[in-house]
Amino acid sequence: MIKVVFFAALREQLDCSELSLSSEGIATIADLKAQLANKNEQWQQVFANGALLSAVNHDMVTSEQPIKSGDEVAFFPPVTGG
Amino acid sequence: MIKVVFFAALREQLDCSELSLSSEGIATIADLKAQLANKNEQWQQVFANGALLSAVNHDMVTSEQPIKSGDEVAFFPPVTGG
Amino acid sequence: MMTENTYPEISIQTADFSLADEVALLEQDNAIDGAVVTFTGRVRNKNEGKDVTSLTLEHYPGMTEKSLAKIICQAKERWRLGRVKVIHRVGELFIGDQIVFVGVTSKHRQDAFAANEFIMDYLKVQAPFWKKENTNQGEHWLDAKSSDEHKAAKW
Amino acid sequence: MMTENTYPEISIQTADFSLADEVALLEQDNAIDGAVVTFTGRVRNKNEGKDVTSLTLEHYPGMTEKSLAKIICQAKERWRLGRVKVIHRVGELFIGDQIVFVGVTSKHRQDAFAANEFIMDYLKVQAPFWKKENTNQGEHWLDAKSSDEHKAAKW
Repeated sequence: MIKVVFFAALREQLDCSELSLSSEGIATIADLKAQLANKNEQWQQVFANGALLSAVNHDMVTSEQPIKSGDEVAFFPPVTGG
Repeated sequence: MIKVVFFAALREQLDCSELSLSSEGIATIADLKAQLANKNEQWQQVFANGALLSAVNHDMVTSEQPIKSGDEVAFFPPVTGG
Repeated sequence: MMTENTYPEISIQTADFSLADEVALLEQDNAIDGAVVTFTGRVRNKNEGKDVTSLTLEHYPGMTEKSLAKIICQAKERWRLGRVKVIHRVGELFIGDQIVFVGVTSKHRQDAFAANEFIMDYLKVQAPFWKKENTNQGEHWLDAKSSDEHKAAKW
Repeated sequence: MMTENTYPEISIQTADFSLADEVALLEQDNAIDGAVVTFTGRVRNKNEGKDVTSLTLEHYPGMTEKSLAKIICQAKERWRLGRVKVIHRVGELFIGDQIVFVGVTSKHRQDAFAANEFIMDYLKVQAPFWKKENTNQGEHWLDAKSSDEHKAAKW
Protein backbone atom coordinates (compact mmCIF):
# COMPACT_ATOMS: atom_id res chain seq x y z
CA MET A 1 0.00 0.00 0.00
CA ILE A 2 1.02 3.60 -0.61
CA LYS A 3 -0.11 6.32 1.78
CA VAL A 4 -0.99 9.56 0.00
CA VAL A 5 -1.49 12.88 1.80
CA PHE A 6 -2.70 16.26 0.51
CA PHE A 7 -2.20 19.75 1.92
CA ALA A 8 -3.56 23.29 1.86
CA ALA A 9 -5.56 24.39 -1.20
CA LEU A 10 -5.11 20.95 -2.76
CA ARG A 11 -6.61 19.22 0.30
CA GLU A 12 -9.60 21.59 0.15
CA GLN A 13 -10.12 21.17 -3.60
CA LEU A 14 -10.12 17.39 -3.27
CA ASP A 15 -11.92 17.52 0.08
CA CYS A 16 -9.51 14.78 1.12
CA SER A 17 -6.48 14.87 3.39
CA GLU A 18 -5.30 11.28 3.18
CA LEU A 19 -5.89 8.02 1.34
CA SER A 20 -4.21 4.66 0.82
CA LEU A 21 -3.99 2.73 -2.38
CA SER A 22 -2.36 -0.37 -3.74
CA SER A 23 1.08 0.06 -5.23
CA GLU A 24 0.18 -2.31 -8.06
CA GLY A 25 0.99 -0.76 -11.42
CA ILE A 26 2.53 2.34 -9.81
CA ALA A 27 6.27 2.70 -10.40
CA THR A 28 6.73 6.46 -10.19
CA ILE A 29 5.11 9.68 -8.94
CA ALA A 30 3.89 10.27 -12.50
CA ASP A 31 2.05 6.89 -12.47
CA LEU A 32 0.45 7.72 -9.12
CA LYS A 33 -0.65 11.14 -10.35
CA ALA A 34 -2.20 9.62 -13.48
CA GLN A 35 -4.12 7.08 -11.41
CA LEU A 36 -5.42 9.73 -8.99
CA ALA A 37 -6.42 12.05 -11.87
CA ASN A 38 -8.41 9.15 -13.24
CA LYS A 39 -10.77 9.12 -10.25
CA ASN A 40 -13.13 11.75 -11.64
CA GLU A 41 -13.28 15.07 -13.49
CA GLN A 42 -12.63 17.16 -10.36
CA TRP A 43 -9.48 15.19 -9.53
CA GLN A 44 -8.37 15.28 -13.15
CA GLN A 45 -8.61 19.08 -13.15
CA VAL A 46 -6.70 19.43 -9.88
CA PHE A 47 -3.86 17.17 -10.99
CA ALA A 48 -3.56 18.96 -14.32
CA ASN A 49 -1.91 21.83 -12.37
CA GLY A 50 1.75 21.66 -13.33
CA ALA A 51 2.82 23.73 -10.31
CA LEU A 52 1.88 20.98 -7.82
CA LEU A 53 4.78 19.71 -5.74
CA SER A 54 5.35 16.16 -4.57
CA ALA A 55 7.31 14.58 -1.74
CA VAL A 56 8.20 10.97 -0.95
CA ASN A 57 8.92 10.12 2.68
CA HIS A 58 9.29 13.84 3.49
CA ASP A 59 11.72 14.68 0.69
CA MET A 60 10.75 16.87 -2.26
CA VAL A 61 10.91 14.82 -5.52
CA THR A 62 10.21 15.12 -9.24
CA SER A 63 7.63 13.14 -11.24
CA GLU A 64 10.25 10.57 -12.26
CA GLN A 65 10.83 9.55 -8.62
CA PRO A 66 10.28 5.77 -8.18
CA ILE A 67 7.85 4.82 -5.41
CA LYS A 68 7.14 1.53 -3.69
CA SER A 69 4.76 -0.03 -1.19
CA GLY A 70 5.16 1.51 2.26
CA ASP A 71 6.08 4.96 0.98
CA GLU A 72 4.33 8.11 2.15
CA VAL A 73 3.65 10.35 -0.83
CA ALA A 74 2.49 13.95 -0.48
CA PHE A 75 1.03 16.37 -3.02
CA PHE A 76 0.73 20.07 -2.29
CA PRO A 77 0.81 23.56 -3.85
CA PRO A 78 3.99 25.69 -3.89
CA VAL A 79 4.83 26.60 -0.29
CA THR A 80 4.10 30.04 1.20
CA GLY A 81 5.44 30.03 4.76
CA GLY A 82 7.89 32.37 6.48
CA MET B 1 41.68 80.01 16.11
CA ILE B 2 41.37 76.39 15.09
CA LYS B 3 40.45 73.73 17.65
CA VAL B 4 42.32 70.45 17.10
CA VAL B 5 41.36 67.18 18.80
CA PHE B 6 43.09 63.78 18.84
CA PHE B 7 41.71 60.33 19.57
CA ALA B 8 42.69 56.80 20.57
CA ALA B 9 46.27 55.65 19.84
CA LEU B 10 47.07 59.05 18.32
CA ARG B 11 45.99 60.86 21.50
CA GLU B 12 48.18 58.54 23.56
CA GLN B 13 51.20 58.84 21.26
CA LEU B 14 51.01 62.65 21.40
CA ASP B 15 49.91 62.63 25.05
CA CYS B 16 47.49 65.36 24.00
CA SER B 17 43.74 65.27 23.48
CA GLU B 18 43.08 68.86 22.43
CA LEU B 19 44.86 72.08 21.46
CA SER B 20 44.05 75.41 19.82
CA LEU B 21 46.16 77.27 17.34
CA SER B 22 45.98 80.32 15.13
CA SER B 23 44.58 79.79 11.67
CA GLU B 24 47.23 82.12 10.22
CA GLY B 25 49.03 80.49 7.32
CA ILE B 26 46.77 77.42 7.44
CA ALA B 27 44.53 76.98 4.41
CA THR B 28 44.02 73.22 4.34
CA ILE B 29 44.28 70.06 6.44
CA ALA B 30 47.64 69.40 4.80
CA ASP B 31 48.93 72.79 6.03
CA LEU B 32 47.72 72.07 9.56
CA LYS B 33 49.32 68.62 9.54
CA ALA B 34 52.64 70.09 8.37
CA GLN B 35 52.57 72.68 11.14
CA LEU B 36 51.76 70.10 13.82
CA ALA B 37 54.47 67.73 12.54
CA ASN B 38 56.90 70.62 12.90
CA LYS B 39 56.46 70.76 16.70
CA ASN B 40 59.11 68.11 17.45
CA GLU B 41 60.48 64.78 16.30
CA GLN B 42 57.80 62.75 18.13
CA TRP B 43 54.97 64.68 16.45
CA GLN B 44 56.75 64.49 13.11
CA GLN B 45 56.89 60.72 13.35
CA VAL B 46 53.24 60.44 14.37
CA PHE B 47 52.00 62.62 11.52
CA ALA B 48 54.14 60.76 8.98
CA ASN B 49 51.57 57.92 9.28
CA GLY B 50 49.66 58.03 6.02
CA ALA B 51 46.76 56.01 7.47
CA LEU B 52 45.68 58.83 9.83
CA LEU B 53 42.18 60.12 9.22
CA SER B 54 40.97 63.69 9.56
CA ALA B 55 37.60 65.30 10.15
CA VAL B 56 36.45 68.92 9.99
CA ASN B 57 33.40 69.85 12.04
CA HIS B 58 32.53 66.15 12.45
CA ASP B 59 32.78 65.23 8.77
CA MET B 60 35.52 62.99 7.42
CA VAL B 61 37.72 64.95 4.95
CA THR B 62 40.83 64.58 2.81
CA SER B 63 44.09 66.54 3.14
CA GLU B 64 42.96 69.05 0.51
CA GLN B 65 39.99 70.14 2.64
CA PRO B 66 40.09 73.94 3.25
CA ILE B 67 39.87 74.97 6.91
CA LYS B 68 39.21 78.33 8.55
CA SER B 69 39.16 79.96 11.95
CA GLY B 70 36.42 78.51 14.17
CA ASP B 71 36.65 75.01 12.69
CA GLU B 72 37.04 71.90 14.83
CA VAL B 73 39.61 69.61 13.26
CA ALA B 74 40.14 66.02 14.42
CA PHE B 75 42.94 63.55 13.71
CA PHE B 76 42.62 59.86 14.52
CA PRO B 77 43.62 56.35 13.46
CA PRO B 78 41.38 54.19 11.24
CA VAL B 79 38.25 53.35 13.21
CA THR B 80 37.67 49.96 14.86
CA GLY B 81 34.20 50.02 16.43
CA GLY B 82 31.25 47.72 15.96
CA MET C 1 11.74 6.94 17.06
CA MET C 2 11.31 10.69 16.89
CA THR C 3 11.74 12.37 20.24
CA GLU C 4 11.32 16.01 21.09
CA ASN C 5 15.09 16.44 20.78
CA THR C 6 15.54 15.01 17.29
CA TYR C 7 15.83 18.55 15.95
CA PRO C 8 16.87 20.81 18.84
CA GLU C 9 17.52 23.67 16.41
CA ILE C 10 13.97 23.58 15.05
CA SER C 11 10.62 24.22 16.66
CA ILE C 12 7.21 24.15 14.97
CA GLN C 13 4.65 25.42 17.44
CA THR C 14 1.29 27.13 17.84
CA ALA C 15 2.53 29.07 20.91
CA ASP C 16 4.23 32.43 20.66
CA PHE C 17 7.96 32.68 21.36
CA SER C 18 10.17 35.22 23.11
CA LEU C 19 12.91 36.82 21.02
CA ALA C 20 14.83 37.64 24.20
CA ASP C 21 14.71 34.05 25.48
CA GLU C 22 15.79 32.64 22.13
CA VAL C 23 18.73 35.02 21.81
CA ALA C 24 19.71 34.33 25.43
CA LEU C 25 19.93 30.61 24.56
CA LEU C 26 22.04 31.36 21.48
CA GLU C 27 24.43 33.44 23.60
CA GLN C 28 24.51 31.31 26.77
CA ASP C 29 28.00 29.97 27.55
CA ASN C 30 28.98 31.15 24.11
CA ALA C 31 31.95 33.50 24.40
CA ILE C 32 33.44 32.64 21.02
CA ASP C 33 30.75 34.16 18.80
CA GLY C 34 30.89 37.93 18.36
CA ALA C 35 27.96 38.23 15.95
CA VAL C 36 24.26 37.48 16.47
CA VAL C 37 21.77 38.06 13.65
CA THR C 38 18.04 37.52 14.06
CA PHE C 39 15.15 37.62 11.63
CA THR C 40 11.57 37.88 12.82
CA GLY C 41 8.67 37.64 10.40
CA ARG C 42 5.34 39.13 11.54
CA VAL C 43 1.76 39.26 10.25
CA ARG C 44 1.27 42.51 8.32
CA ASN C 45 -2.05 44.38 8.22
CA LYS C 46 -1.96 44.75 4.43
CA ASN C 47 -1.05 42.40 1.63
CA GLU C 48 -1.39 43.28 -2.02
CA GLY C 49 -3.84 46.06 -1.15
CA LYS C 50 -6.18 43.92 0.97
CA ASP C 51 -6.84 44.45 4.68
CA VAL C 52 -5.69 41.30 6.44
CA THR C 53 -7.41 40.25 9.67
CA SER C 54 -5.52 37.02 10.31
CA LEU C 55 -3.49 34.22 8.73
CA THR C 56 -3.98 30.49 9.14
CA LEU C 57 -0.74 28.55 8.85
CA GLU C 58 -0.81 24.89 7.83
CA HIS C 59 2.23 22.62 7.58
CA TYR C 60 3.26 19.03 6.86
CA PRO C 61 4.45 17.60 10.20
CA GLY C 62 7.59 15.54 9.82
CA MET C 63 8.54 16.90 6.43
CA THR C 64 8.71 20.43 7.84
CA GLU C 65 11.36 19.49 10.38
CA LYS C 66 13.30 17.39 7.86
CA SER C 67 13.37 20.14 5.23
CA LEU C 68 14.42 22.79 7.76
CA ALA C 69 17.15 20.50 9.12
CA LYS C 70 18.46 20.09 5.58
CA ILE C 71 18.49 23.87 5.02
CA ILE C 72 20.36 24.43 8.31
CA CYS C 73 22.91 21.77 7.31
CA GLN C 74 23.52 23.46 3.98
CA ALA C 75 24.03 26.79 5.76
CA LYS C 76 26.55 25.20 8.13
CA GLU C 77 28.45 23.72 5.20
CA ARG C 78 28.70 27.11 3.54
CA TRP C 79 29.46 29.44 6.43
CA ARG C 80 31.29 29.20 9.76
CA LEU C 81 28.32 29.19 12.10
CA GLY C 82 28.06 28.90 15.84
CA ARG C 83 24.47 28.23 16.88
CA VAL C 84 21.26 28.23 14.87
CA LYS C 85 17.59 28.28 15.88
CA VAL C 86 14.54 28.25 13.63
CA ILE C 87 11.01 28.62 15.02
CA HIS C 88 7.88 28.65 12.86
CA ARG C 89 4.40 29.05 14.23
CA VAL C 90 1.29 27.33 12.82
CA GLY C 91 -2.44 27.83 13.38
CA GLU C 92 -4.26 31.16 13.32
CA LEU C 93 -2.12 34.27 13.75
CA PHE C 94 -3.24 37.90 13.99
CA ILE C 95 -1.85 41.31 12.93
CA GLY C 96 1.56 41.95 14.46
CA ASP C 97 1.94 38.34 15.67
CA GLN C 98 5.32 36.71 15.24
CA ILE C 99 5.29 34.01 12.54
CA VAL C 100 8.88 32.92 12.16
CA PHE C 101 12.24 33.39 13.90
CA VAL C 102 15.70 32.63 12.58
CA GLY C 103 18.63 33.25 14.91
CA VAL C 104 22.26 32.62 14.01
CA THR C 105 25.54 33.23 15.81
CA SER C 106 29.02 33.28 14.32
CA LYS C 107 32.50 34.53 15.07
CA HIS C 108 32.07 37.01 12.25
CA ARG C 109 29.14 39.14 11.15
CA GLN C 110 29.34 38.41 7.43
CA ASP C 111 28.73 34.69 8.00
CA ALA C 112 25.86 35.38 10.40
CA PHE C 113 24.11 37.75 7.98
CA ALA C 114 24.53 35.50 4.96
CA ALA C 115 23.47 32.29 6.72
CA ASN C 116 20.39 33.90 8.26
CA GLU C 117 19.18 35.28 4.93
CA PHE C 118 19.99 31.97 3.18
CA ILE C 119 17.92 30.01 5.72
CA MET C 120 14.96 32.39 5.27
CA ASP C 121 15.21 32.33 1.47
CA TYR C 122 15.19 28.52 1.41
CA LEU C 123 12.52 28.19 4.09
CA LYS C 124 10.31 30.33 1.84
CA VAL C 125 10.52 27.93 -1.11
CA GLN C 126 11.27 24.51 0.40
CA ALA C 127 9.67 24.17 3.83
CA PRO C 128 6.09 22.85 3.58
CA PHE C 129 4.10 25.71 5.14
CA TRP C 130 1.02 27.28 3.58
CA LYS C 131 -0.72 30.52 4.48
CA LYS C 132 -4.42 31.15 4.20
CA GLU C 133 -5.19 34.82 4.40
CA ASN C 134 -8.36 35.97 6.11
CA THR C 135 -9.38 39.42 4.88
CA ASN C 136 -12.47 41.62 4.99
CA GLN C 137 -13.14 40.25 1.48
CA GLY C 138 -13.10 36.62 2.57
CA GLU C 139 -10.39 33.98 2.89
CA HIS C 140 -8.03 32.54 0.30
CA TRP C 141 -4.79 30.58 0.08
CA LEU C 142 -1.78 32.73 -0.76
CA ASP C 143 0.01 32.12 -4.04
CA ALA C 144 3.74 31.49 -4.02
CA LYS C 145 5.75 34.44 -5.32
CA SER C 146 8.18 33.99 -8.17
CA SER C 147 10.40 36.61 -6.48
CA ASP C 148 10.94 34.08 -3.68
CA GLU C 149 12.13 31.50 -6.20
CA HIS C 150 14.58 34.06 -7.56
CA LYS C 151 15.93 34.94 -4.13
CA ALA C 152 16.65 31.29 -3.31
CA ALA C 153 18.18 30.70 -6.74
CA LYS C 154 20.70 33.52 -6.35
CA TRP C 155 22.66 31.72 -3.56
CA MET D 1 21.11 73.33 20.19
CA MET D 2 21.59 69.58 20.49
CA THR D 3 18.92 67.97 22.57
CA GLU D 4 18.59 64.35 23.55
CA ASN D 5 16.18 63.87 20.64
CA THR D 6 18.33 65.22 17.82
CA TYR D 7 19.06 61.65 16.76
CA PRO D 8 16.25 59.45 18.11
CA GLU D 9 17.49 56.53 15.99
CA ILE D 10 20.96 56.62 17.54
CA SER D 11 22.19 56.05 21.06
CA ILE D 12 25.80 56.12 22.28
CA GLN D 13 25.84 54.91 25.86
CA THR D 14 27.92 53.23 28.56
CA ALA D 15 24.87 51.36 29.88
CA ASP D 16 23.80 47.98 28.57
CA PHE D 17 20.67 47.71 26.43
CA SER D 18 17.84 45.19 26.16
CA LEU D 19 17.37 43.52 22.78
CA ALA D 20 13.75 42.73 23.70
CA ASP D 21 12.97 46.36 24.61
CA GLU D 22 14.59 47.70 21.45
CA VAL D 23 12.71 45.29 19.20
CA ALA D 24 9.46 46.04 21.05
CA LEU D 25 9.96 49.73 20.19
CA LEU D 26 10.64 48.91 16.54
CA GLU D 27 7.43 46.84 16.40
CA GLN D 28 5.15 49.03 18.55
CA ASP D 29 2.15 50.38 16.60
CA ASN D 30 3.89 49.11 13.48
CA ALA D 31 1.56 46.75 11.65
CA ILE D 32 2.90 47.52 8.18
CA ASP D 33 6.36 45.98 8.54
CA GLY D 34 6.54 42.20 8.23
CA ALA D 35 10.31 41.86 8.59
CA VAL D 36 12.56 42.66 11.57
CA VAL D 37 16.32 42.05 11.35
CA THR D 38 18.67 42.62 14.26
CA PHE D 39 22.42 42.49 14.58
CA THR D 40 24.11 42.30 17.96
CA GLY D 41 27.89 42.52 18.31
CA ARG D 42 29.43 41.08 21.50
CA VAL D 43 32.86 40.95 23.12
CA ARG D 44 34.56 37.66 22.18
CA ASN D 45 36.96 35.83 24.49
CA LYS D 46 39.57 35.39 21.76
CA ASN D 47 40.92 37.68 19.09
CA GLU D 48 43.74 36.73 16.76
CA GLY D 49 44.83 34.01 19.16
CA LYS D 50 45.01 36.20 22.28
CA ASP D 51 42.84 35.74 25.37
CA VAL D 52 40.82 38.92 25.74
CA THR D 53 39.77 40.04 29.22
CA SER D 54 37.99 43.26 28.26
CA LEU D 55 37.69 46.01 25.65
CA THR D 56 37.78 49.76 26.20
CA LEU D 57 35.70 51.66 23.64
CA GLU D 58 36.51 55.29 22.89
CA HIS D 59 34.55 57.52 20.52
CA TYR D 60 34.37 61.09 19.21
CA PRO D 61 31.19 62.58 20.71
CA GLY D 62 29.24 64.59 18.18
CA MET D 63 30.95 63.16 15.13
CA THR D 64 29.81 59.66 16.09
CA GLU D 65 26.14 60.63 16.00
CA LYS D 66 26.57 62.65 12.81
CA SER D 67 28.34 59.86 10.96
CA LEU D 68 25.81 57.25 12.05
CA ALA D 69 22.92 59.55 11.02
CA LYS D 70 24.50 59.85 7.59
CA ILE D 71 24.84 56.08 7.26
CA ILE D 72 21.20 55.56 8.28
CA CYS D 73 20.12 58.19 5.71
CA GLN D 74 22.03 56.42 2.96
CA ALA D 75 20.39 53.12 3.92
CA LYS D 76 16.94 54.73 3.78
CA GLU D 77 17.69 56.15 0.35
CA ARG D 78 18.65 52.71 -0.93
CA TRP D 79 16.05 50.43 0.63
CA ARG D 80 12.40 50.71 1.66
CA LEU D 81 12.86 50.81 5.42
CA GLY D 82 10.40 51.19 8.24
CA ARG D 83 12.21 51.90 11.50
CA VAL D 84 15.89 51.90 12.37
CA LYS D 85 17.77 51.89 15.67
CA VAL D 86 21.52 51.91 16.23
CA ILE D 87 23.03 51.60 19.72
CA HIS D 88 26.77 51.56 20.42
CA ARG D 89 28.27 51.22 23.86
CA VAL D 90 31.47 52.94 25.01
CA GLY D 91 33.72 52.50 28.05
CA GLU D 92 35.01 49.19 29.38
CA LEU D 93 33.18 46.05 28.23
CA PHE D 94 33.77 42.44 29.28
CA ILE D 95 33.52 38.99 27.62
CA GLY D 96 30.01 38.36 26.29
CA ASP D 97 28.92 41.99 26.81
CA GLN D 98 26.83 43.56 24.07
CA ILE D 99 28.78 46.21 22.13
CA VAL D 100 26.53 47.26 19.29
CA PHE D 101 22.93 46.80 18.17
CA VAL D 102 21.42 47.50 14.76
CA GLY D 103 17.68 46.91 14.35
CA VAL D 104 15.77 47.48 11.14
CA THR D 105 12.16 46.88 10.10
CA SER D 106 10.76 46.77 6.59
CA LYS D 107 7.75 45.51 4.68
CA HIS D 108 10.04 42.96 3.04
CA ARG D 109 12.86 40.83 4.38
CA GLN D 110 15.37 41.48 1.61
CA ASP D 111 15.42 45.22 2.35
CA ALA D 112 15.74 44.62 6.09
CA PHE D 113 18.68 42.19 5.69
CA ALA D 114 20.53 44.39 3.19
CA ALA D 115 20.06 47.64 5.12
CA ASN D 116 21.14 46.09 8.42
CA GLU D 117 24.35 44.66 6.97
CA PHE D 118 25.02 47.91 5.08
CA ILE D 119 24.71 49.94 8.29
CA MET D 120 27.11 47.60 10.13
CA ASP D 121 29.62 47.57 7.25
CA TYR D 122 29.70 51.38 7.14
CA LEU D 123 29.70 51.79 10.92
CA LYS D 124 32.83 49.62 10.93
CA VAL D 125 34.79 51.96 8.65
CA GLN D 126 33.22 55.41 9.10
CA ALA D 127 31.94 55.84 12.65
CA PRO D 128 34.65 57.17 14.99
CA PHE D 129 34.92 54.38 17.55
CA TRP D 130 38.19 52.79 18.65
CA LYS D 131 38.76 49.59 20.59
CA LYS D 132 41.57 49.01 23.04
CA GLU D 133 41.95 45.33 23.79
CA ASN D 134 42.97 44.25 27.28
CA THR D 135 44.54 40.78 27.21
CA ASN D 136 46.63 38.61 29.50
CA GLN D 137 49.59 39.91 27.46
CA GLY D 138 48.83 43.58 28.13
CA GLU D 139 46.71 46.19 26.38
CA HIS D 140 46.86 47.55 22.85
CA TRP D 141 44.75 49.47 20.36
CA LEU D 142 43.20 47.29 17.68
CA ASP D 143 44.27 47.81 14.08
CA ALA D 144 41.62 48.41 11.45
CA LYS D 145 41.08 45.41 9.16
CA SER D 146 41.38 45.77 5.41
CA SER D 147 38.60 43.19 5.10
CA ASP D 148 36.26 45.75 6.66
CA GLU D 149 37.21 48.28 3.98
CA HIS D 150 36.43 45.68 1.32
CA LYS D 151 33.04 44.85 2.84
CA ALA D 152 31.99 48.49 2.83
CA ALA D 153 33.33 49.02 -0.69
CA LYS D 154 31.25 46.17 -2.15
CA TRP D 155 27.92 48.01 -1.60
